[in-house]
Amino acid sequence: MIAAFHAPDIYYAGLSPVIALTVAICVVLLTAVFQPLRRTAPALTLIALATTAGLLIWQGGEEIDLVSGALRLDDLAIAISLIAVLSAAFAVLLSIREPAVEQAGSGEYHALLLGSVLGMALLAQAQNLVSLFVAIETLSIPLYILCATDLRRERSLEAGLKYLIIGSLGSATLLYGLAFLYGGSGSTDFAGIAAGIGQKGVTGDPLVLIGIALAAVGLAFKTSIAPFHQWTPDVYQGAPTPITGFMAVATKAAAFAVFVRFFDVALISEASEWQPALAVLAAASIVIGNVGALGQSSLKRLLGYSGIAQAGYILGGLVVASEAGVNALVFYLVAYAFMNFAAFAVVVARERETIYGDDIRAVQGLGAERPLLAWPLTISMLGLAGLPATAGFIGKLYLIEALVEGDYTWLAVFIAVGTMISLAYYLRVVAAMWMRPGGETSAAAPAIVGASPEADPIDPEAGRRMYLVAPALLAAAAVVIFGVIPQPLVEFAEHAGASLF
Amino acid sequence: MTSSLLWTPLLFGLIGLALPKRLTGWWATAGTAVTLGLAIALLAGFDSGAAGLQDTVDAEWIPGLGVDYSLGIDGLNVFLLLLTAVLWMAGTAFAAFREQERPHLFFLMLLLGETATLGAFLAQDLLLFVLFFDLMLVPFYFLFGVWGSDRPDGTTASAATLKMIVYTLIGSLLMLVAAIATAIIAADGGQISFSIAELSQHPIAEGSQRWIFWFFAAAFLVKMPAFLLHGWMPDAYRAAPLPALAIFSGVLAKVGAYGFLRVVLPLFPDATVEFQEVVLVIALASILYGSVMAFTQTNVRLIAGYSSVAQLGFITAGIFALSADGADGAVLQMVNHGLVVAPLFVIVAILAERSGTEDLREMGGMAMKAPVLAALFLIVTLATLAMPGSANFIGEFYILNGLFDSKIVFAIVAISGVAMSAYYALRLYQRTMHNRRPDGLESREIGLRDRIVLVPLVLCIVGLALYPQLILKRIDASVQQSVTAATGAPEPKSTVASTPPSNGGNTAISIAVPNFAGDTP
Amino acid sequence: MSCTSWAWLVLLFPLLGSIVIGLGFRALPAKTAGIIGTAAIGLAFACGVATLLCLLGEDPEARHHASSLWDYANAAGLDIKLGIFVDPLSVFMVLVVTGVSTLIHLYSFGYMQSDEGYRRFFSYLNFFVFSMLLLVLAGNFVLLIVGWAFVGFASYALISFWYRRGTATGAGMKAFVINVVGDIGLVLAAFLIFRELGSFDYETVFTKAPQVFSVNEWTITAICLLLLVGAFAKSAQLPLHTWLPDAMEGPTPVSALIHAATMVTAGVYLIARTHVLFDLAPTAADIAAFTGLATLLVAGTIALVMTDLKRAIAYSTMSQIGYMVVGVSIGAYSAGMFHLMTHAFFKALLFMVAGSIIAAMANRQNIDEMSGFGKAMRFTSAMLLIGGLALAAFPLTSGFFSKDEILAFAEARGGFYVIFTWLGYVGALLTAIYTFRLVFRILPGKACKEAQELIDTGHVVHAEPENPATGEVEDTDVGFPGSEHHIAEQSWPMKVAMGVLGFLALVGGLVQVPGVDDVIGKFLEPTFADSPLSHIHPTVGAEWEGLGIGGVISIVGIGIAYFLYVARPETPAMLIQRLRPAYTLFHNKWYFDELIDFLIVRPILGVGRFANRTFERLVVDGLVTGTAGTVRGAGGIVRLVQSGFVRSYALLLIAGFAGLALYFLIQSS
Amino acid sequence: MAIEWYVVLSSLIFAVGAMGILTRRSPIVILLCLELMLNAGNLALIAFSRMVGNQEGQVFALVVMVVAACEVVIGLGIIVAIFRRKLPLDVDELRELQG
Repeated sequence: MIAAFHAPDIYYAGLSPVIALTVAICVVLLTAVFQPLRRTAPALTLIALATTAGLLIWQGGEEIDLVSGALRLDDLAIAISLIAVLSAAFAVLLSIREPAVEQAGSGEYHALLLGSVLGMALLAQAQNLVSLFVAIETLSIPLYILCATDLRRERSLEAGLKYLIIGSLGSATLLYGLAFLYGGSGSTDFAGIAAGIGQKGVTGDPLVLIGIALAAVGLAFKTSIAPFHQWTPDVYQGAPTPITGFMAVATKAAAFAVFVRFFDVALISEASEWQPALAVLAAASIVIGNVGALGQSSLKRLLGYSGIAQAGYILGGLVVASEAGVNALVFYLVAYAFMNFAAFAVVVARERETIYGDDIRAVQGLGAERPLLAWPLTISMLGLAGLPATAGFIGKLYLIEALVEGDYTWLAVFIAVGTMISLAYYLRVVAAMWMRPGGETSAAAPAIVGASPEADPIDPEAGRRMYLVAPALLAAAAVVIFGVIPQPLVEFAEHAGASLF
Repeated sequence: MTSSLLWTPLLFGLIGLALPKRLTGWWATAGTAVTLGLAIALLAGFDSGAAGLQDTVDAEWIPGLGVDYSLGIDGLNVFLLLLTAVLWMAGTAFAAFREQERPHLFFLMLLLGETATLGAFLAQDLLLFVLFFDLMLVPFYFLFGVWGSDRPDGTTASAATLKMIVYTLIGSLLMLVAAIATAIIAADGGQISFSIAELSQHPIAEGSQRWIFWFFAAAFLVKMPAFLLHGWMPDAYRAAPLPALAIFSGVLAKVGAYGFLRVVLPLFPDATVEFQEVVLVIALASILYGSVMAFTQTNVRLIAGYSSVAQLGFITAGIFALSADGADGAVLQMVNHGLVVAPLFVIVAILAERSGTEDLREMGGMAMKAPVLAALFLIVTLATLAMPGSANFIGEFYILNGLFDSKIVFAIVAISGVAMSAYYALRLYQRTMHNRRPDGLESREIGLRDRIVLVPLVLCIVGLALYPQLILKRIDASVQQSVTAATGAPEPKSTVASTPPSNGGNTAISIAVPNFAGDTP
Repeated sequence: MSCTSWAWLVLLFPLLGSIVIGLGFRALPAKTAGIIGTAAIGLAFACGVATLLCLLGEDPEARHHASSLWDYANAAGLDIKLGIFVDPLSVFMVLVVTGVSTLIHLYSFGYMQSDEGYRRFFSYLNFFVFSMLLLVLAGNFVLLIVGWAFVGFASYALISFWYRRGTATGAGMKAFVINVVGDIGLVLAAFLIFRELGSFDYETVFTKAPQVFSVNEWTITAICLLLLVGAFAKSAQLPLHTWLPDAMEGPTPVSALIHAATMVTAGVYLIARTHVLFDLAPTAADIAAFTGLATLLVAGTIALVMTDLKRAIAYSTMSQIGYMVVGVSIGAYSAGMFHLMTHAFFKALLFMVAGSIIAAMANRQNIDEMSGFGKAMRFTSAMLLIGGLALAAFPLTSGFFSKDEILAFAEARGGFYVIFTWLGYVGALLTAIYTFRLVFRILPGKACKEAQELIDTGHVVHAEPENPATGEVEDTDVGFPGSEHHIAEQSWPMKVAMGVLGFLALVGGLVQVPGVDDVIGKFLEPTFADSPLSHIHPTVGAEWEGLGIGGVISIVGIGIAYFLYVARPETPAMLIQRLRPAYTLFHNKWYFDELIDFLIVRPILGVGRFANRTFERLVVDGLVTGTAGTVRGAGGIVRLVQSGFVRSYALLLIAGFAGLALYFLIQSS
Repeated sequence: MAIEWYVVLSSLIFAVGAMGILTRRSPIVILLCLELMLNAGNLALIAFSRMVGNQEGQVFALVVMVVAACEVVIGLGIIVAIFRRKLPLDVDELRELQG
């Protein structure tokens, strides 16, 4: 018997960003095949990202379930996706002339990048355990490869392998947790889980409890929350710098999106159970991230530890399980994104310009030598340190306000104390730029120091290349502008937060 | 008007970036001059009898967070604004007369600092206050770190500056948390507002006041700096470039004391009364310790630095006498001390230029060919030691009188600091200007460029010495309001009115145990 | 013009003089500065006389006026005006101060002529006179404190006038700091007065005090004792006197003006001014009187053994002020003020003489090196003799009448106050001996090298000046009188000034001869009329009896001095041998310097050194480095755990999971 | 058979995988252990799917298989790259990044 066949009802408008990204992956990958088109990959990627961003903005204000409820398109998802898309665009710019791109092949490299963005876009929308897991893997697997793309450098490979092992361990843990939650609630759907748990009550249900713990570990891992943070500094340092920048911002944003959606939607009824635990994790991250960053001489590593601490701050927004908390979280993620963009752009420039790689010596004397690079990095550092007139300050203010309102004043104090410690290393970078004489740079140095065979060729003009300076300046300007006129960003965050509650 | 006062320096600073190097200094000086003009205009239009805010600006800034862009002027800050404008102009001019490395950045930072400081004084929104309070540090971090000097013993300017920043931010970040907590507790679930005026209408519960009080106090006491929290001071002062240090010591330290009057007393009255004596003990310790240290130091900057610790101790003691005269004296003394310490540092700079050292033991006899410098220095010295006849004396007199009325024992201990100040201030003068001149030390009169900076400041000191009422008259109403917020009703000033002549004996008894009689809640 | 307007003018001229000379120090020729300075004080004196005349033209009851220019500091209930108070006492002081000052300015005009710092000197000197006048004319306690501190500063500036001399700057510092201690006493007294009476104004305070306080009440005693701290510091009474001998480092006219005639008597003035309060606190007054007595004896003994000319006179000053303090403290107000006046005459004269002689000695001050000046400097010698006689209270000189009036009053008051009379006579004996010790060492005998040269050539010695205390060569650039010296014989302004003072020292006492006239007593009467002690008057007979005893003692003292220093010059050395402990005690000035050093200076410096070297490093820095070290240590641990072993990362991850799971399980069960 | 046994078995497999990761130094063996852990998850999913009576768990398990395959492929790819760089195939030797 032939039943009436109904074509699946697909809401193409809502899926359009995801579709655009998917198509773009195919197209960009194809350029790798056709020799003459090789050089177009970055441009195509940028176009694809721009299109996606356009589509996302077009969908702004939508609140709709997609693919039978597997995905949810709302302002939170759109906001996070936009961050991911933006960071990918930054990564593309920073990747221009990056040795890793040449090694991996431009088409492949960019396709992988887009693949990761696709995973993030999906993750931001995921409201089903299956889609959550698939999205996380879609996000991670390309990153494993991207980390290892600088094949000539042992560190890149090491980073890739470490990330893969620990990442897979994290995924496995997450999966096992999701399985338990499914078992405990009988549903893979977030709403279903909430309903399922809500019926029984969680008390004494080890299945759900262990499930929550496992899932929390998996997500905390992705967001570099201590004590699941240890991959972060190593991978950040080993990966090609544009990828590090991308990971630092986009992965964190996407993972936090699903973290929030999972805990504030699926597990909201158990908030009083997980709140203290997550608060402790946040505090631990703040402490470990900040003290770990002290005395680091690799800028990327330093930013990695700083990212752990910042993740701790951001987690505070989740801990309070309130709308204000989510607002603060989104706001901080955006601010954090801009601050990191500026920093990584400068690190990339100096990496190519000097023999010091990402060592802090690379930025010594930058203030006198390259003010256009020094300013973005300075603003970024001051912003990360939460000094006023930067978006970082407003972000902290937002978080602290949410925390105090949610009766987590002690965590707010932790943020304050952590910020104090963080000054020691952020300002060390600033001091290196402005208060130290310039190190030996490109021209004279290599002969003396003796470049290792792994070292990349030095481009003495890298610090003047517009594709590096402009992103840095733009990001820094955004940090300052949102520090002085934060209201637009506040509203942006409020929209995102409103979609959950 | 108020807003333009706030933003003029920064505006000039930004425009200055586009100018050629040799012009930036003068452009910046012009900016500070315009700011000073605006400040004077504000003072001219100031209604001296009124206690409330004048020339207010009120606009929403981040409505989502309840933060407003709200500025205002009253007796508490009007002269501090003027002091800021005056000292900044002097410091900027002093710097403009000299060759600076990277002048663009230098003067931008200097002017950013002025805007931030003015902002801290003007802000009537608690969060805006905290924001500007923290922002002040940023330019001074650069000024001290980039243009500072490393010490031969290996302490680099950047390390010293870092210490300063971390130290001072310890307080201010906690203050941020405390400020937010105050507003949220006060809102009690309603719309959050950070307006200081509104918050002071409904003080929060006493239990919360306690910890919030200390968070604020920590910020302010570090900034001053007070005893035990001054660890950043010696290194930072030795590293700092002198024009910036003159401003820093002259103005920024006062923001802390100002914060007590503006924020702590009105917002946390119960805690203020409860911890009055604890803060007084800190203030006294600052006075004594600062004086003793200034006694034995040989580095000229540190003598000035430790003397500031002692002076700020006096100011704190005046505020926490919790009486109108004490607080009047404290505000007057803030202005006085600013006016005194800034030229002191300028003079130290001039002396160091001539002698090539900042060690007192290697100086001497410089008055010889520089009678004008000697005379100016002498006036500054006398004002520093609060010689009767100077406005500083009136300031200390008011402070101590207030303290004497409320806490007599504290007053008597505090006053010993006056004697010590006479010694260390005069010692500084004598060891540099008088006695024999060591070989190779230059005695040279100050040039026109230094006179242009110094003479107006000294004239301010002299002018105030003749007529301190200029300030007292205008601050009194606002200060009383702030103090009354903490203590409740204004206290009767004279016991005579209430004591019949025949009851002399009773007065004696009340004096015999005065300190404890005043403590009953 | 009203009396107060004249009084304002009295203040104005010295201030103007000081400012004009101070600002015009480069433009003005040296002599002009001297003329301006002297003229300013002369004008002030003239205005003072005008004030006096104005006051005399009024009813005695109405001879007090207050006047103010503007609100100096008026807020929070403290009402401090820039005001003056004119009454017989202040006018009396104004006249003494301006009169003596004019003469000393005149003297300085000649004496300081070859000093490089001539203009600076006159600017300071005028400023001092202004401050002193402010002190005596002040209409409230705050302004009194201002004047009080100003004279302290002027004193400092003039002591360390030759600022390249380490001894001079050190002495200046000492004087200033001790005076600040005195200021603090006054400030505390002012606080207490304000707290009890609600005002700083003299008129209000003096009217209200008797209503509010009962006699010898705790508060009023405290107020008076605090006032005494100020008075003693300024008037060099025990134990706050150590600065005065050192203050002789300043130029000699300064010693004459500030450290003999005017400033050091401010304490006496203060007690007289606040006599209303002291009358209410007899205990405090008695303490003051006994301190004065102790001072006059101690200083007298030290003056016996001092070999430095100026220091010997300085100790004599201390001793004489002791008399005045005794006087005003026991209620002999007008007698005390009278002695203040005559002392100003003869002590200023003595210092001028000393200046002249020291100039002749090329700035050496050791009396052991001096002899035979009687022939070399006839005028100076005559003046020394006059001054010495007056100081020793030789019959009919000024000191004779004034000193003995105080002692007679003490006897008339009766009770234990008789002690003051008898011990006062002991002091008088000491005075006569030490005074004529100086006279007999300097004037007679074989002319010393310098004196001989003066006789032979008429030239004053030209030697490279050097500091007797340290032996280093003086730095004449900044104004040490170089090789050119000025003595009274060769400089008419000095001669005139000394002549006038000599005349006054000789006959000044005649204004107040018992039974004959009572000019000063009558004039000051309105001021002290309200004192309960104002009715005590020794009878004329008793006074003359006292004068008789005093005269005899004076002559005996001079005789002893003659015996010791002229007739049997070897006896002093023998006495020193015989009375070694006493001599050591006197020679070391009763060890007051050492005591203060031990009790105050060293502890503070010790604390300072401890704070600087130990506390700052261990506690204050330790707080920082400790915290920083802890944080850094934590950072080290974090980095240690970050070992690079991927398997240990996995372990931590799993351990973290275990912990989290355990927490959830425990939490919810 | 009671569902508990499946869960116990799956957690044993999970634990074995985890122990393997902690104790073995060859990246290939570690990949195998990761595979074990994922399959423990799969087992649990299928068991739970049976327990709760819907198919979502089974679908999930299918998806996980795909993902696991991807991961292994990537892992092997990196291992090959490491091998080609003549680096030791021992995770404990990969300690360039630390501190």
